[in-house]
Amino acid sequence: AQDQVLKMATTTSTDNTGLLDYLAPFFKADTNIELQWVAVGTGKALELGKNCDVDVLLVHAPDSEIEYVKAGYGVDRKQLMFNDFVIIGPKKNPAGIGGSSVAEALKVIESKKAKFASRGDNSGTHKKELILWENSGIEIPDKEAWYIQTGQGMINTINIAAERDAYTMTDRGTFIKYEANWKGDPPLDILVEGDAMLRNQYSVLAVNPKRCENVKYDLATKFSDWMTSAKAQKLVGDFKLLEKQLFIPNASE
Amino acid sequence: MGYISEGFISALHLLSSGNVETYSAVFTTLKASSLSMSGSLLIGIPLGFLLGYFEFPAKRHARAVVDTLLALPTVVVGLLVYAFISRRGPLGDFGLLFTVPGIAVAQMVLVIPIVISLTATAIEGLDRRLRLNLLTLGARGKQIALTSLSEARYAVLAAAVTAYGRAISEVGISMMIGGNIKWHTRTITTAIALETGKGQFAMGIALGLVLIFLAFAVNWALSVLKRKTD
Amino acid sequence: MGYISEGFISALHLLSSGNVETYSAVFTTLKASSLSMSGSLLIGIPLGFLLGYFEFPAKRHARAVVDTLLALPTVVVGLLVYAFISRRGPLGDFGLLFTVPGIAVAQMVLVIPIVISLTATAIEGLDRRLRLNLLTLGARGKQIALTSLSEARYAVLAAAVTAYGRAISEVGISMMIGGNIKWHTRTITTAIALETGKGQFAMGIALGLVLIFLAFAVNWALSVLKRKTD
Amino acid sequence: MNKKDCIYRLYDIRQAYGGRDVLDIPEICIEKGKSIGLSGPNGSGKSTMLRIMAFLETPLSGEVYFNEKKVNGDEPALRNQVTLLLQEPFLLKRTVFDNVAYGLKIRGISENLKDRVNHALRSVGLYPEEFAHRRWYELSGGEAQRVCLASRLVLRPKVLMLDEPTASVDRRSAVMMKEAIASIRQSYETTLFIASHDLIWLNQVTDIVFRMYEGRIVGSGTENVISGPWHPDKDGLWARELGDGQKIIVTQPEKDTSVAILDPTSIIISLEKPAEISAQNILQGKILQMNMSSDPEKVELHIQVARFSFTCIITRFAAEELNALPGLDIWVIFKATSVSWQ
Amino acid sequence: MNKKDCIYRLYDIRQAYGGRDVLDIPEICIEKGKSIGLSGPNGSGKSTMLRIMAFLETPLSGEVYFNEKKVNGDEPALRNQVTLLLQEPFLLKRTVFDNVAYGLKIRGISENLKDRVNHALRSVGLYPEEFAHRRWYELSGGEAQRVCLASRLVLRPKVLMLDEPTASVDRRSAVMMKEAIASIRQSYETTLFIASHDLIWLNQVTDIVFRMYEGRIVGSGTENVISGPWHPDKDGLWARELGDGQKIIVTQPEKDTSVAILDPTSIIISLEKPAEISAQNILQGKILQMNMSSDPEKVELHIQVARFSFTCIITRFAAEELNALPGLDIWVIFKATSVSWQ
Ligand SMILES: Nc1ncnc2c1ncn2[C@@H]1O[C@H](COP(=O)(O)OP(=O)(O)OP(=O)(O)O)[C@@H](O)[C@H]1O
Ligand SMILES: Nc1ncnc2c1ncn2[C@@H]1O[C@H](COP(=O)(O)OP(=O)(O)OP(=O)(O)O)[C@@H](O)[C@H]1O
Ligand SMILES: [Mg+2]
Ligand SMILES: [Mg+2]
Repeated sequence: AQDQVLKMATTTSTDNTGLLDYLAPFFKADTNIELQWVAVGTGKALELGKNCDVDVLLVHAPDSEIEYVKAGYGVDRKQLMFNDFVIIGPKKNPAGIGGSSVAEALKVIESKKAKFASRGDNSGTHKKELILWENSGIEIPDKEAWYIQTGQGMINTINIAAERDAYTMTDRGTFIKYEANWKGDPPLDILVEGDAMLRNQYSVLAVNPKRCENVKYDLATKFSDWMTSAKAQKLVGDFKLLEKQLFIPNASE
Repeated sequence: MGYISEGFISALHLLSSGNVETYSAVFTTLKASSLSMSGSLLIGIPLGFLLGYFEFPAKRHARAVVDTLLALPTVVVGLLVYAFISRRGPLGDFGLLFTVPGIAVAQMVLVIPIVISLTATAIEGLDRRLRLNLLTLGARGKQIALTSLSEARYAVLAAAVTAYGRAISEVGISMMIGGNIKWHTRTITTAIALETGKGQFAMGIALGLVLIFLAFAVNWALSVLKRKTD
Repeated sequence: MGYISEGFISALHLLSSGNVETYSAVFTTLKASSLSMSGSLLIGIPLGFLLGYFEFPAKRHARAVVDTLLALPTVVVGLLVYAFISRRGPLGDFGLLFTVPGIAVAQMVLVIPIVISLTATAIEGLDRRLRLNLLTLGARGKQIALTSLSEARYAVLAAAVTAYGRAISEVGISMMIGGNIKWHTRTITTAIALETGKGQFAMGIALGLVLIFLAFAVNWALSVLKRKTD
Repeated sequence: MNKKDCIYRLYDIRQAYGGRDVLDIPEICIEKGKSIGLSGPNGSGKSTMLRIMAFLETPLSGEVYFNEKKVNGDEPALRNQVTLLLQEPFLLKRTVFDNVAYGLKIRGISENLKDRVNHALRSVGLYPEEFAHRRWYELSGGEAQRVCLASRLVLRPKVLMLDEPTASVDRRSAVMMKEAIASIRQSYETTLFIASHDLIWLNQVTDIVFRMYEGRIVGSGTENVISGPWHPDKDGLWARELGDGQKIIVTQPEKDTSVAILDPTSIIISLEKPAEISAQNILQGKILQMNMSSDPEKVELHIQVARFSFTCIITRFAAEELNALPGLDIWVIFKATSVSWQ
Repeated sequence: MNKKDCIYRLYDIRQAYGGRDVLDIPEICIEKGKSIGLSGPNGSGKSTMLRIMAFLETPLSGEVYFNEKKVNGDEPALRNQVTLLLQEPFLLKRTVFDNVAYGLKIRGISENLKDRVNHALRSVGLYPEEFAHRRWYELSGGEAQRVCLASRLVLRPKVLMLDEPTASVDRRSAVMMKEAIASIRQSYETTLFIASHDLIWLNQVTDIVFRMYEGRIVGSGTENVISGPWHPDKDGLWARELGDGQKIIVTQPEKDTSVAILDPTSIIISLEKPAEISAQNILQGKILQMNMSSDPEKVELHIQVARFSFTCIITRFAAEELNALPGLDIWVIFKATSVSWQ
């Protein structure tokens, strides 16, 4: 029989870390379905789903996802795994932040007008950052000179932070890659980690087959079933980038 | 600086070791650019001839419009074409999204204005005596067009080379319409964007060198051809 | 399809309401492209003249190299220039990274090959009699160059227009070198990329229209100028 | 004019460039198979007239009939029967052979292509073995001109128009061109139009030569054309200064810029200045050149008077009587009334 | 040759294009202020020689001395003193005025610019009021040619070279050009080189005319140039067929392609076919044209024999005796030994 093809839109982090390259062959072996994915920002991934151009979504912006399902664009949202965000900054740490409280760190940054690089691209990471400012009781410093809105992907934003001696927030996976690019001696270090607010939840959604007649809902279901299966969850837990675990499976939560 | 030299070494390695991912991207790039170039030249050269050869009242304005289209950013072309070929767009049924022919169609939108504008300039630059001579020798319609283009062959070739450079090096369209799907629609440029996005600058440079190598092969072949028709 | 009409309306709105973010991006775009175009024409036209006018043994190869550079992807140019002007690069002390002049420098790398290649083609397309006539009238060096360029003025203008289209529409360089920093180095194209990445396709189209509008204004002005020199 | 067998009839043709009138032909009929010459000073409209008759240019007003059919939108088809050798030679960027073969190829003629091309080259004095493979720029000025002519001759057109075909062509080639033209006329009944400043050559290849002046046909043959400005002289006559103190006296013109036509046969030549004579014009000049005339019983003299060159035709007998020879100082005599006005 | 006051001295100049030899000048000296004509068939190397002397082209071998200094890398500076009107007219894409002013402007001459340009235009018969503002394409062929000439005259160069200046120029303008050339010679002691097929005009504006043939200077003045192929005839003499059964008989040439030179004064004209005469060549021909000769006591006849045109110079007295007139059938007589070889 001919290979069946499932089209997925996903965020760049799952692709950039190599997780999907690692999972796809197992999925194929188990179900005979070929997974093809488009790695874009979460916002764009959701838009592609809206236009029925993909069958399934793998994204990490829980609030938007819930709204998306409510609006009838997506169905069967299931959570899969999470990793965490960290706040990084120059080795010299000019503002002197540290520890595990995000709110404290952000307040110090704001009061000292220390440079902070924001992705400013409506990505899952950016949305998370905005929530962190809000939860820390700080207005989004849109027009402040020290608040650098890059409108770019994570790696580029980290690079800009490094060039500008700025702090920034990143997912751990990207930071591990960044560290590796610098052969373990990057100009930026992790300064804040471990806060419960820093959890980064990934979920899978099928595109609503009632809106989009062409989508392969059956394949999408097979994919989300497989991803939440014990086998796949173990694979996710075993996935390592540069010897470090990146994602913690939590489909059962 | 380090990653430039690193990139050089990686590029040699990628090509010599027959890296399958690289070769897949090379073939996708070649497929998309050959398709889009054939289409663009077939459509753009005749239109460019018409724009350059004939005098008509709105000529100046037509020219300004075509020249403006040279400034179409690839992302915008990507978006526009996406709006048409997305499932919910008017041409959704052809299933062009995330395919190589889809990339080619969108690249044609990008590249046809270049071919038209530079072909028109080439034709306008021809000796004024050519037109009268062709007419009085009895040439008509297509014959005039073909002979004029052959008289302006170097400038038309330059139009094609410029268009080719634009098509092969663009990334926005391949990204948006192709989707950068590994083994299927990943071109060299989207692969570069991916590697750069990952912070793998040396790999980005390496792939860039592969692309340049490809372009050089094409241009060198053309320059040999050009000498033959001299 | 909806995006397109929505984008149209947004574009009008952005321009008429004096949206500050849009105008900031427009000015950054104009600043970067004016800088890079002046530089590119100043460097590219003389080099293009030399390449087109003189016969030398390696001419064919020089030409193939320049034509190959037309296929430089913007990301690769961005990476290369980044390697030089990053703080750890050899030119790091000038502090060009994430500045508009930095964007302009990198755009020049992208655009100079276009200017050289098309100017050379323009010069090669000139009447063979021109060269001898200028020599026998006593013209030398710069005078020959200036008169030849003025004889080929339309084709040289076409080179400039093509280069301008490329510079104003590129995104990879502005992204990489400019950093797309809001209020500072965000150009229209990086803003489009950002909006598109967010899934705000209508906004992307709207900004694209703003860019096209800008390009049209420039080309229309040129076409008026062209008629004057006719 | 005779209406039958006119291959061309022009009515009221006018042309203007940038607001300047450059052509004005009220009515003319050209018979099939004739060979027509056009002469006249630079800018008198010869090339313009040829371009219009070759359907390369549409006149501002007026009608062109070709083979008794009004030309109206069917120029492209007619251009297959009419070909014009333009004044400025121009070759396609290909070999000499391909240049000459071009017209045949676009007509779809492939039979005997090589023979026809070689024959055409030979007829303009170029050996095919030596020239056929040359590229367009590997030719001297006169050689290029002759390749252009060959590319027209090879077409065996119904109407062949040549604009200055002998400019920069050597004397022997001019003789060959004359023969080639005669041969194509004889074989294919080609109608010919030839514009040239080489009047002697032109007379040899044409049946009649139209003299053009400021866009008009002011006469035919070897008439002397005397342009103004005219100004009133004594006795109600008008005069035109010749610059050396001498002047031409004529009857009253319409305008002071009118053009006077003087028949070459109405001029009398004398070795002495005649004492008592009624003719108003007695001008001193020198014989520059003597040529054969179309009438074998006559000869044609070119006489320089001041900067002006008069053509006059006298009988062989008169020439012998005068012992006319180039360099001879003589007197040119004609009546004020012998000019006609254009 | 005299070494003093040579503005040009050429030694052993050779040029070849694509392997074909096109010029071969062993040694020549041109005196300052002379006016030199070049004539010869198409492709004989006239334009090539002019281009080399105008420093536009470097010969394959040989040396050019200009003002007794060897030309070697200083061509750009010398080009300010030497200007060549190229054979094919070409104008810059600007107005007539700007075209004529161009050379002055690049020399930095702005004084009296307008007067000088207008004067140059007038000297070639173009009224500045009518033509100065016209654009390059708003001209007839002859007008464009004359604008090109004006753009050279205006420079008042030390050396003025003109390649076919009268091609497609009307008769009256040719007379004006003659005067303009005379005036520039007189005022600025300009040395002139003029290539032309219009031999009569050329004789009037030059001191000496070099005849060129296949890249060589084969003679000067009005010599008849008879090219081969020669083949052996009876009595150890050689012959060249003329195509109509007649042939030219000469003494043995070096090669069968050698070129014979026949002095026009060594030809005898007769009305009857002479019965007993030692001369080997007795050819039947017809007088085509009679012209003034540079010697006022002589006249120049152009006689057609088969396709060949002989120039012969006879005294006025002889011409009167013969009653020579254009159209007259005569016999051309010369000895086999009167040719010299090139
Ligand atoms: N494109 C043009 N625009 C404006 N005026 C023109 C154009 N072409 C020709 N003329 C003018 O039209 C008139 C007629 O030109 P035409 O070429 O017919 O003359 P001609 O008799 O062929 O002259 P020549 O002997 O110099 O070839 C001239 O006064 C010329 O200046
Ligand atoms: N660029 C070239 N390449 C090859 N051969 C050439 C080139 N230019 C001229 N020739 C050849 O060189 C020879 C001399 O040409 P040149 O132009 O000097 O002749 P010319 O005496 O000026 O002839 P014309 O009377 O036709 O102007 C000719 O045989 C011609 O075919
Ligand atoms: Mg003309
Ligand atoms: Mg020549």
